Amino acid sequence: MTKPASSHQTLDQAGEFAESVPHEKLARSRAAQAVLWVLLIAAVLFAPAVLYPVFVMQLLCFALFACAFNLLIGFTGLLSFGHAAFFGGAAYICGHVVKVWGLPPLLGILGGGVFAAALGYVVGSLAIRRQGIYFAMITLALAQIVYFLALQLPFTGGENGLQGIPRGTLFGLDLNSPLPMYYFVAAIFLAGFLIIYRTIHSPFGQVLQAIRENEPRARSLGYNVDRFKLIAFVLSASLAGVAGSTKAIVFQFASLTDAHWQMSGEVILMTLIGGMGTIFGPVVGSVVIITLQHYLADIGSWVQVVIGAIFIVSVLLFRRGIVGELARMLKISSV
Amino acid sequence: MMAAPLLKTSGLNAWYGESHVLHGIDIEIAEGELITLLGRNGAGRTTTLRAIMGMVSRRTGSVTIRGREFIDIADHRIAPLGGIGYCPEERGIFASLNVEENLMLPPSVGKDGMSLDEIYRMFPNLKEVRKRMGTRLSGGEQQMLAIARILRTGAKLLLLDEITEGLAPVIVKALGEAIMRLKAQGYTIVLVEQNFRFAAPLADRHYVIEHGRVIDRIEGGDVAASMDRLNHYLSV
Amino acid sequence: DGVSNDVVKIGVLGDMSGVYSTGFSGDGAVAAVKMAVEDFGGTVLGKKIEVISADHQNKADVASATARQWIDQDHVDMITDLTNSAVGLAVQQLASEKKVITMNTGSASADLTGKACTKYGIHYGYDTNALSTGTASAVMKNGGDSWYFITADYAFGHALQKATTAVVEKMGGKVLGSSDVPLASTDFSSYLLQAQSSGAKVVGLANAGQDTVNSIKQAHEFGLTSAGQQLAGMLVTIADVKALGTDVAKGLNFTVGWYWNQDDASRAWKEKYMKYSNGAAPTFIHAADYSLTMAYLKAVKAAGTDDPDAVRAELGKAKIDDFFAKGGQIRADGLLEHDMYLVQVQDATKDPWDVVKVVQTIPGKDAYASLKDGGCPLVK
Amino acid sequence: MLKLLLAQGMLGLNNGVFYAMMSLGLAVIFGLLNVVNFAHGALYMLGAFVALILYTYVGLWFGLSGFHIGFWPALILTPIIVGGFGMLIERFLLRWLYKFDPIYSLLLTFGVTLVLQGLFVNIFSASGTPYPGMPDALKGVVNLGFMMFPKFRLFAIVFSLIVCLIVWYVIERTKVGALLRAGTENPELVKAFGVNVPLMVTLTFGFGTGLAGLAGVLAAPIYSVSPLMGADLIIIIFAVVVIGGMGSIMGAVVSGIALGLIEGVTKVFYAPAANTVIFFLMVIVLLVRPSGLFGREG
Amino acid sequence: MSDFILEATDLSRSFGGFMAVRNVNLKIARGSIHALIGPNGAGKTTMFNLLTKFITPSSGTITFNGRNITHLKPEEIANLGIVRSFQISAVFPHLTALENVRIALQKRLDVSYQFWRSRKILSTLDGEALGRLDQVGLKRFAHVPAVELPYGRKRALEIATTLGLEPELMLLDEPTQGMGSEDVGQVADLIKRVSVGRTIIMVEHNLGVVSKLADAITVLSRGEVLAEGTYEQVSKNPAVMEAYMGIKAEEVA
Ligand SMILES: Nc1ncnc2c1ncn2[C@@H]1O[C@H](COP(=O)(O)OP(=O)(O)OP(=O)(O)O)[C@@H](O)[C@H]1O
Ligand SMILES: Nc1ncnc2c1ncn2[C@@H]1O[C@H](COP(=O)(O)OP(=O)(O)OP(=O)(O)O)[C@@H](O)[C@H]1O
Ligand SMILES: CC(C)C[C@H](N)C(=O)O
Ligand SMILES: [Mg+2]
Ligand SMILES: [Mg+2]
Repeated sequence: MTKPASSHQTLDQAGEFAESVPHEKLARSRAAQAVLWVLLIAAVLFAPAVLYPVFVMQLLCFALFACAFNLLIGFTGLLSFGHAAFFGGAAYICGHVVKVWGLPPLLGILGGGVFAAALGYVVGSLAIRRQGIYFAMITLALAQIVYFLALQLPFTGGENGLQGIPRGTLFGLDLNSPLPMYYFVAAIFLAGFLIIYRTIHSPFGQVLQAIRENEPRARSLGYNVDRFKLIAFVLSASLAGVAGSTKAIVFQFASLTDAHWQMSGEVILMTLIGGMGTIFGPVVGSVVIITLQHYLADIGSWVQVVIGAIFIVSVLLFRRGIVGELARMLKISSV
Repeated sequence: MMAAPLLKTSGLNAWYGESHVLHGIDIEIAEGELITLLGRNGAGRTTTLRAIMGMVSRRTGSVTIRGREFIDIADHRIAPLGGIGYCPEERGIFASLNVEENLMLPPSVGKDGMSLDEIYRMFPNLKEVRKRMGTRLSGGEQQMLAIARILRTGAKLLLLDEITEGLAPVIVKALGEAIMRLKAQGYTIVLVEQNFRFAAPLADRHYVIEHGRVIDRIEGGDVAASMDRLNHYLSV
Repeated sequence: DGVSNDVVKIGVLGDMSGVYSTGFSGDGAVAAVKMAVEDFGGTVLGKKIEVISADHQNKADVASATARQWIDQDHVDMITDLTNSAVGLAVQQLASEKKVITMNTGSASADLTGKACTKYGIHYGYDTNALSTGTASAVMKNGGDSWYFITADYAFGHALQKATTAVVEKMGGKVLGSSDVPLASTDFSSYLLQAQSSGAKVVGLANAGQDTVNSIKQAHEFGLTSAGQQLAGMLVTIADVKALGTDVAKGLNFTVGWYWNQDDASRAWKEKYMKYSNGAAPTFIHAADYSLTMAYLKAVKAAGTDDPDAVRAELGKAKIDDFFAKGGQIRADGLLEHDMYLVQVQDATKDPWDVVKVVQTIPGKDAYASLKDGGCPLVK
Repeated sequence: MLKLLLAQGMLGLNNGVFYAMMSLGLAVIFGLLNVVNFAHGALYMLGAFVALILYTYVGLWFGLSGFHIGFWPALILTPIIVGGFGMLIERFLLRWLYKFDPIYSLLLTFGVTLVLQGLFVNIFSASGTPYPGMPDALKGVVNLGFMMFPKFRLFAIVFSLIVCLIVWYVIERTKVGALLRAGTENPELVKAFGVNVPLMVTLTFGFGTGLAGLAGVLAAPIYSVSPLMGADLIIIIFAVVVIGGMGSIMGAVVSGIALGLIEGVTKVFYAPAANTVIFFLMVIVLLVRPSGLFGREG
Repeated sequence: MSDFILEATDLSRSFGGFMAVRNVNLKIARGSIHALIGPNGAGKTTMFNLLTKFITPSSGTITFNGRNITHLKPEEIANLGIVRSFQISAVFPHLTALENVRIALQKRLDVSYQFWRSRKILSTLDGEALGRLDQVGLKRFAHVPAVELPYGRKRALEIATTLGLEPELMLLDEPTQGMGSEDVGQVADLIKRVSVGRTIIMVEHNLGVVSKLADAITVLSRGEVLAEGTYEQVSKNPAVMEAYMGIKAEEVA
């Protein structure tokens, strides 16, 4: 055998799976995870007591978005550079369903998710024909088409966006008041997060990891690799859509920003900073980024510079992301 | 006793990242000689060649070529200054270049390298496929190309790593003949080989390497007498 | 009653760095508001007046999120500027839902006080109707009776095109076509060619700011005007004229809500303003920013509270007559009706900012749609 | 109608040569270094700003109010400056990522883009500034029969075509290209052959980014110079490069020009689609020929 | 059922203008170990790729157990019971040895698309997976990530994983390449052991291994079948001796 001249760390190796590690590490990881779960749920439940609820809702939407994205990049090894299409596209659909058809917000969010799933099916089917950097470029181009549709189609309101989406009511609760709205969003986030967690730790997730690690081998064992990738893609797209729809309800707004490629870049950033291929990383990443954007808003466009610089530093030095690096230091599993 | 060595390493240590692979390699070879490095998988033979070429993360000790110390020379200047041609274990044929581009790629490192004509005379197969992309070649053709490529540069000191690996017997035989001819022409050759049967008749001297150290040195003439020792080292 | 949170907070939400940041919004607008607060004395009803500002980057979603937080968290009492109609419409609706007064100067869409009017939304300075009335009829009178529009592709551009079309068609002219151009485009050449091949006599620019400057420049570059087509800028400011240079802009007619060289009061105000604005002369929007801040503070004072209902009532009562607005009146639909001016670019005089001359004053009631025609559902 | 078609065609060609020059730089960098340079659009913007700064600000900074470095010197200086900046990026940032998945270098250059755009928005504001240094010789229009065409744009078209040709020749027809390709594939071995690969890589990156800078100078007098001018362009350029076949020099040039033309002609028939047509074409190409029109299989 | 488990008829594949495999006819007897040998570039790996549909033939047909499989996809081929290994070792590096094997076993549970179920159900397979590992001498490495295994053991793991699918037909591409002689012997023994009850096709340069294992041999050269038969027959064939062993060949070939 010839050995490679240098060892290559690929995307696949950014994260690692619990059961591939020795047993004491496993026990420690279980404990750490339990702690994190408790922290997460507590934070979600009590955040609005100390923070501006709309801000926390925004956080939750982006956290869900990033987690959905992470399902692809972190656990399937596919870099989609077009996830804004699902996030933003679904926001429009949800807005339309709620504002024009007058249906309740829950149905709007569902509609957005279903739309994103369908869109994900189309985009995914086209994109999974290629790999790596090509996959990224194709998703980017397809998302651009969606963006231009959002710009051109009459129902989206073009540059004006879809304004004044009513928050409506949920089971009789008025969502215009902050707390019911907040817990509605929190429930959606937790449900989405659970789905992702479960997916990763399912038989399906196990095959995804195998594919990510050695695709030809998975194929030779009889796994229909494209189908697995496509399902993961659709799953990720629809959860991204749910996140976008929820955001549309929170801000009563669907706009081009949500569908623009920079949004696709932002979600990559959140995931990267938090830790690709870790369970809690994307949540941490989106908290970091959104908080920065929020509290640095006063320095205007310097925010972009700061965020760009963080991006550069994390690519260079912390490719595992915050959670990934922490897990490595504490010698626990991040999955 | 041999003439002043053309290439001599003493106390050569080498690392890949954190892992310390060579622990003091001493070998020497005089002009016009052919030596082999023998050893089991992972013994450090490839690494010895790579360390001479500066292709490791770190190296210490001494590498002299024609009396000049090379240990602190920047890696891309080793081949031209030392007049070395290196043929790597994995052949290193460039996929994006065709055969002729592959041939013409390495810059000259010495006077009177072979011309294309001479090379095609030596390896007629290459001429047939000269417009084919490098990695579309069969393994044997790739191996020939890898050797031909360094002959063109005028290098007179050749470091050849496992040139028979994965090749059909027919090609192994042909390569053996080619090496003989090169030696006859005065080239100095360091050969890393698993295939002892291939190497034995060619070599002036064998070095046996284990765990990054030279553990034995057998002159070409003594091979028959040392067969037991060798078998033990290589557990053939 | 009294002042909520012991402070009167004015939020300037504008385009601080984009295509509308010079001439409409940006630092110039913040300067005008701050100047008014200073001139007012810095306090009202014994409470401090505070001015905060933010950049909405011409994105309605950013604007609406900022406004939401200003209202929920920072307890802003009045939001102004709101340059860009998409922003204006979004924020006005949101703010009114949350009972906060908006005083819109920057955005032009007549819908703000038309079909999208709200209880606490005020539109101050100009609107798309006022812009088109003067300019379009002047151009029509010069024989420009067939039009092609180059339109900023969002609420403002469409509103302006619609208003202008109404004037043109009413006077017997024809509209041959239009191109919708995304906001902040830099290359207008292909749209200009489209306009050229339509054979229209007039190319109406239903855009503003940088977009207008670029389209006029490129029209010259491609020889549109030398080939006999006429340009009509539907929304031009003196900042744009400065950017173009008077030689390129020469002869252009357009409508403004105020011009600094129209009377002594205005000239004096301009001198003072230029100290706040690093030497840039005020456009009519900046003057409006000052005027509305004054009007708002006076209304707070008169009402003795910053309670939005009381202030809004006060604002509707008083006549607004200052250096900016002549015979101004805030109507029930929220529109400030006041006189507009048709101006024409002139050769440079000794003041480098004296780039136009006023050719006609258009009385407020002619310039704007009447309360009835405005279409505001709140007034029946 | 024909007139309009021709006229839009000319404008399309004008855009097309910009696409070509931009995607050429991107293709050089990708084809030879395997790096997808997301910052290419930002470097194009940087090129335009360098031209503007040379003209307007350099004099101011040194207190020489009438001092301008005009278009012609800028045409030489800017690619050097931008290329030099590119080399710094390569030398100090990208270099550490070659051993990882190429996605990381894409992400790194994405970060660089954010920083550059953010910086220029802060310093020069997001709205554009016109470039005042158009040389007199290139002012005015030429009558092409079917349209008046600004001289400068004509110059830009011809000049860019020449540059593309030269680059294509140098890379495809000389040993430089072969060395570079080999250097990407197996830098260690090429080094062992006696070639200073890191230097070569740095120079190549500098060259590719220099091309973006050059496109920027050429664009400055045509469009206004703005921090976001490269932001959407880069996405189009990606599509062009994918259509042409990633890394194919020939593909970049040909598809750049062709797509500019197609875009121009689309404007005649259904203007709103013009922005999207490239992406539709990209999807079609990928369905029919996944490796792009000129790309190598696999 | 026919005695031949797999038959390839007039199989060809060209790359550009170059015929890597030309009109090859191949019959593999059920239950045999069939070796494919030949000089480098003869088309052996290409044949493997064709038989497992990793590349599509330009022409020709392949039948498996009498069924035409020429147009199936690789994973469908695998699901029929034809499983291959690769020339370079193919494991899932960051899964443990046990998990590697389990990936193959998991297919049987038919839960692989169920993203809503917990992975815990897979532990029902652990017993069998351990058994498979034991079979190839890897039991004590069950919890070691594959990446940390030495080369020879990786090949063994690969075989264990392949066996997990209970393939009727196994294709091994140079299973001993790059191994030290001690490993070669082990792997050869292993292949012999697992060949019971199934058919194996292997590509191998190590003639020692071939002579020891192969019941039948097909020699390919320049994309065509040069000779067929047992080791004794083939190794005495003058054409083979010249083209493959280089005996009698005078010049560099
Ligand atoms: N890039 C590398 N990084 C880390 N360790 C390496 C690297 N390359 C080789 N090694 C280790 O260095 C030691 C010597 O390897 P070397 O390649 O020199 O062996 P060799 O004697 O040539 O054997 P082979 O027959 O496998 O070619 C081995 O233990 C090997 O695992
Ligand atoms: N994708 C491809 N494109 C072009 N030619 C190819 C391709 N794949 C293989 N070839 C060519 O087909 C021929 C057969 O290759 P193959 O890999 O099947 O040889 P092999 O018999 O397995 O050799 P080895 O013993 O060296 O592994 C070779 O000449 C090779 O260059
Ligand atoms: C600054 C302005 C020109 C903005 C424009 N009036 C609008 O309503 O959008
Ligand atoms: Mg070796
Ligand atoms: Mg092979």
